[in-house]
Amino acid sequence: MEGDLLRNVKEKPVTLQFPYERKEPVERVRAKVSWEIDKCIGCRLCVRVCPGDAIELIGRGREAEIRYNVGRCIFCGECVDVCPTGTIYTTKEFELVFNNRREMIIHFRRKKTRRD
Amino acid sequence: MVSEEIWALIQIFLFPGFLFLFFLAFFTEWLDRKIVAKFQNRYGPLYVGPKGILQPLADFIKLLSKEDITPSTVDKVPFKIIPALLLTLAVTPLFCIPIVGSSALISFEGDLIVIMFIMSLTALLVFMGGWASTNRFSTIGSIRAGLQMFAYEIPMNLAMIGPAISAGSLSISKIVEWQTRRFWSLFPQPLGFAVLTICLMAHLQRVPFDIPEAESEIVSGWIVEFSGKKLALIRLAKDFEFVLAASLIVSLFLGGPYGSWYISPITFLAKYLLCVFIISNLRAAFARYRIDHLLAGAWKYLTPLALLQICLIKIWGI
Amino acid sequence: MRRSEIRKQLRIRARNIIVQRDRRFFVNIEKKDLKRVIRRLIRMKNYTHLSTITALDTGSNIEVIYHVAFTDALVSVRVQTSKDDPVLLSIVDLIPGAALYEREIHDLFGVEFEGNPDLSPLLLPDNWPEGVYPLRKWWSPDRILSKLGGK
Amino acid sequence: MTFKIPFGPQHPALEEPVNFMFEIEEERVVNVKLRLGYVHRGIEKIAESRNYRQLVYLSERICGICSFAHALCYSQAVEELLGLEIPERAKFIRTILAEMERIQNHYLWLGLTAKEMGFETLFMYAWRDRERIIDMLDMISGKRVHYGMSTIGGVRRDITESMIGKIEESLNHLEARAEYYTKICTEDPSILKRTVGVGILRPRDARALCAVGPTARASGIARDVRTDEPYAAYGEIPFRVVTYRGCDVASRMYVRIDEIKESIKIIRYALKNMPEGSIRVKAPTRVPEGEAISRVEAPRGENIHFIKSNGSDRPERWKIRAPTLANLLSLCKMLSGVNLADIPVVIAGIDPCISCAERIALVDAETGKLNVWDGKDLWRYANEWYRKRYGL
Repeated sequence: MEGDLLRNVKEKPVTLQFPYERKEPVERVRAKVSWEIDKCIGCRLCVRVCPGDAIELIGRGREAEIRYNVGRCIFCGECVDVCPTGTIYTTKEFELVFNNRREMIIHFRRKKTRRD
Repeated sequence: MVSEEIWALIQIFLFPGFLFLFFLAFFTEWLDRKIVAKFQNRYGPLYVGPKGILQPLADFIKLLSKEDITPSTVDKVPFKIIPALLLTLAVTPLFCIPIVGSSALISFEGDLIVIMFIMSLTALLVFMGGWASTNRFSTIGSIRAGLQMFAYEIPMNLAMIGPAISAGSLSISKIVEWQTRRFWSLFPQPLGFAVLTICLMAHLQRVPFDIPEAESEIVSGWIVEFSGKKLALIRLAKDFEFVLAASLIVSLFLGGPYGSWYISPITFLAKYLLCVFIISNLRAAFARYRIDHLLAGAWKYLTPLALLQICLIKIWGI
Repeated sequence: MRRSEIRKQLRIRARNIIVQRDRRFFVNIEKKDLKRVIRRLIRMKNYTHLSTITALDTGSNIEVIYHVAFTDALVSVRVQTSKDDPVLLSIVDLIPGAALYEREIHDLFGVEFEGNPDLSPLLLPDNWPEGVYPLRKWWSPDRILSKLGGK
Repeated sequence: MTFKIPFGPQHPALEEPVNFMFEIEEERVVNVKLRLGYVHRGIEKIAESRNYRQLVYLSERICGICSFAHALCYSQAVEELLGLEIPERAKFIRTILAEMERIQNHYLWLGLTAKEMGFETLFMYAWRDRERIIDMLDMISGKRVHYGMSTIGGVRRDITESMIGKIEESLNHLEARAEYYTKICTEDPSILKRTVGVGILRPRDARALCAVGPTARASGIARDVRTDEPYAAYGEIPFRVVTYRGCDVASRMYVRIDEIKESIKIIRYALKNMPEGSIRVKAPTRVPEGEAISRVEAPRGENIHFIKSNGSDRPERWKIRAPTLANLLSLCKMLSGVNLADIPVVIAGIDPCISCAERIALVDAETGKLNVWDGKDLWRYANEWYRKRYGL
C-alpha cells in the first residue's frame, strides 16, 4: 500500500473543482426536453406516453400549447421516440435549478401570427 | 529588570508561547488534511484563504457560533468543564518543549515525568467526558478510550524514558543539549522511535487507532454529545495534542531545535514537518483496528520492544 | 427435470402439474398436503433454494405460491386459502429461509402461518391498525387513509 | 450487563434506513432483531396506474445501483407474457450492460466496505476507478445511474464501432486495478485483521436460509442464475462461477473482485461476437392474460419478478423479490456472535440494498378509478403517524 501511496502523490488529483472546472456532458446525454412548437400537430401522444405525467397539452390541433413540468420529468426520452413529427428534442442542459415550483413549468406557445 | 518581565511575557504569550502554538496547531491540521488528500488523489481544503490554509480556523469559528446544547440527562458539571480542561492539559506541556533556544520556557529536572502524567490525564479526561454524557454510544466510546489507555500507556512511557536514560537527565532541555553534544538519539534507539510514534498515534486517536470515536460504528464515540463551543474546544485540544506529539518526537529523538546549520526555530519546524508527514502517512495507509487487536498488539509487541530498547541502552552503555 | 419426474416424486395427479415452458412448472395442491409436498420437493436431487413466496388476492380467496428453485427449473407450488380463515402451515421448520417472506405476507395479507415463531410486523409501522391488510383488493388507498384517520 | 444498541434508521454506517436492535454483552452481539419499513414507496401502488411501457422506468427506480438488473428482469417477464422474441444483438447488448453494471456495483461495494473498516484511502481509490466504468455506461446510454436502456422488445441505444475501442481500453485499465485490489486485500495486514474470520456463514446455514448471490458463493455454494437459467445471451458466453470456501467477509471480498475480472472477460467475449442487426422489436401495449416469472442474476444475487396480467394494458399483480431480502436472514445469522466493532463490516458484507427489499407490494391493479397515493398523502400520513406515536 505504501508504494502506491507515494506514487499517487505525483499524480494530479482526480476530483474536479466543480464550480470552476466543469465536466462537459457526453454526446448522447438526454437532459431537459424542449419543443419546436411550430411543427407540433397536437396529437397528444407524448402526453399519454410520459411516465411522469410531466407534459400537458392545452388547446387543440395546430395552435396547441405545451406546458412542460421539468420537476416531474425523468428524462427518459420516451416522448422524443414517440413523437410522429419529431418536434421534441433533448438538450444537453442538465443543471436544472429553480427557486420556486412555478418556474419549473415551461410554456411552449406558438408565436402570435399576424391575425391575432 | 522591567524589560526582563516584558520579554518573558512576550515569550509566553507571543513567540514560542501560546499564539505561535495556536497558529501552529491550525497549520498542522491543515497540512495533515492536505497530505492525506494528496495521497488519495483529491484536493483537500481549497477555498478558505490561499490554498485553504484558513480552513481549520474557519471551522473553529463556525463551531464557536453554533448552538451549544447541554442535554438534560447529562452529568452537568464534568460535561461543562472537560473540554476546557482538555485544552489546558494539551497546551501546558508544550511550554516544556525547547523551540527557540536550547532551553524551553519552563525547564526543570523531571518535566518529562510531568508531561507523561499530563498525557495519561488527558486519556482519563476523555473517559470521563464520554461517561458524563450519558449517551449509549459515548459510554461505549469512553470504555474503549479507557481500554485503549491501558494498551498504549506503558509502551509509550517506556519509549519516552529511553532518551532520558541515555542522556542521564529527566529534563527535556538537557536531553536536547545532550543530543547536540553526542548525536540524535534516533540512531542508537530506532526501536524507541517506532514504538513512540505508534503509541502517540493511539494517544491522538488517529485512524489506525481511532477506536474511541469510530464514526462508522458508534457514531462519533465519546464526542457524540458535545456541540458548539465545547466541540470547538475539544477539536482545538486535539490539534494541540497533535503538535505536542510531533514536538515530543522531535525533541526526544531528533535533537530538538539544533541542526547542522544553526540554532533557530527553522530547524525545529523542519523536523516537526517531517514528523507530521510520517503521522499523516500512517493515517492514510491503514484500516481501523479493533480494540482487542490494539490491546493484544500493544501487550504482545509494543511493550516487549520498549523493554528490549531499554535493555539495549543499558548494555551498550550509551 | 421433466413433468413425470415431479409427478413420481410428489405422487400427485398429472392434471395438477402445468408445464408453462421448459423451465417453469406450476403445481396446484390443497392446503392440507402443503407440508408433505414441500418436504418431498426439498429432498429432490438438484434443489437449490426457496426463491420467494408470492400471495395473490383473487377476490374470494387468497392464493399463495411457493417458488422453489432447482438448478434446471423453477417449481411454483400454488395453494388456495379462503379469506375468512386465512390460515396456512408455516414451512419455517423445513426451510428456515422462508421466515421473512411469511412475515411479509402476514403483514400485508393477514395470512396466519401456524408454527412461525416470530410473526411480528416486518414492514408496517408499529401502530398499524388491526385488520388493515393493505394488499387485499378491498383495501383501496382511500379506505386505508380513512382508516388511519387521514381524510 | 447487556446493552440494547439500536443500529437505527439514521446511522453513518448505513446508507439506507433499516433498524437492527442488537443486544450487546461486552462488545459481543448476543441477539439481533430486524425491522424494515422505513423507505417503502408502494411501488405496486404506483404501478397499477401506469401501462407496461411506463413501468419499465419504474422498475429501474427500485434500486439506484442495480437498476438495470430490475429493468431487465421486468422486461423479460413482459416479453415472456407477450411471447415476444427479441433480436440477437439486443440480447448481447443487454448482457454487456448487465455485466458493466455488475462491475460498477462491485467497485462501489469495495469502496463502501473499506469505508466501514475505516480505510479511507481504499475507499477513495475504489470509487475513483469506478468512475471509469460509469463513464462507459454514460457514453453508451447517456445516463450515469438509471440508464433507460432496456425496454419491452429490446434495447433503446446501440453500441457503435467507435465506442468499442474506448470500452476495450477502459476494461484493460479496470482489469489491472482489479489485480491490484486482489493483491491489496490479500496482503494488507489491517484489512486481513478486520475481515478474516469475521461474520461466518457456514454452507449449511447458507443453504438453509436460502442465501443468494455472492453471499452464498462466498460460502462455497455455486448458485448463479446465469448458469442455472441462462437469460439474454448468457447461453452462448462461457464464464466461470466464482466460489470461495472461506465463509467470511474476506472471501466475500475475493468473490466480488474475481467476479469483476469474470465480468470483464464476458464483456470482451460479447463485444467480439456481437451479431449485426436491429436492436428493438415493436411491442403491443395490451398484454394477453397470463402469469410469468423471470429471474436475473443482479450484482447482489438473484432477482425474481412475478407478473400476472389480466389482458388490459396494466399489470394485475407485480411481485418483486430483490436479493437483499433473501440475504437479510443470513445477515442476522452472521451478526450473532460478532463484536460491536465489526457490525458495519458484516452488514456491508452482504451489500444490503434496503430500497430493493422495500418495494412494498401494496395494492393490485383495479380499473383505473383509484387515485394514486402521491407524495401529499404519504407526507400527511407520515406526520399523523409520528404525531400519534410521539404525542407531539
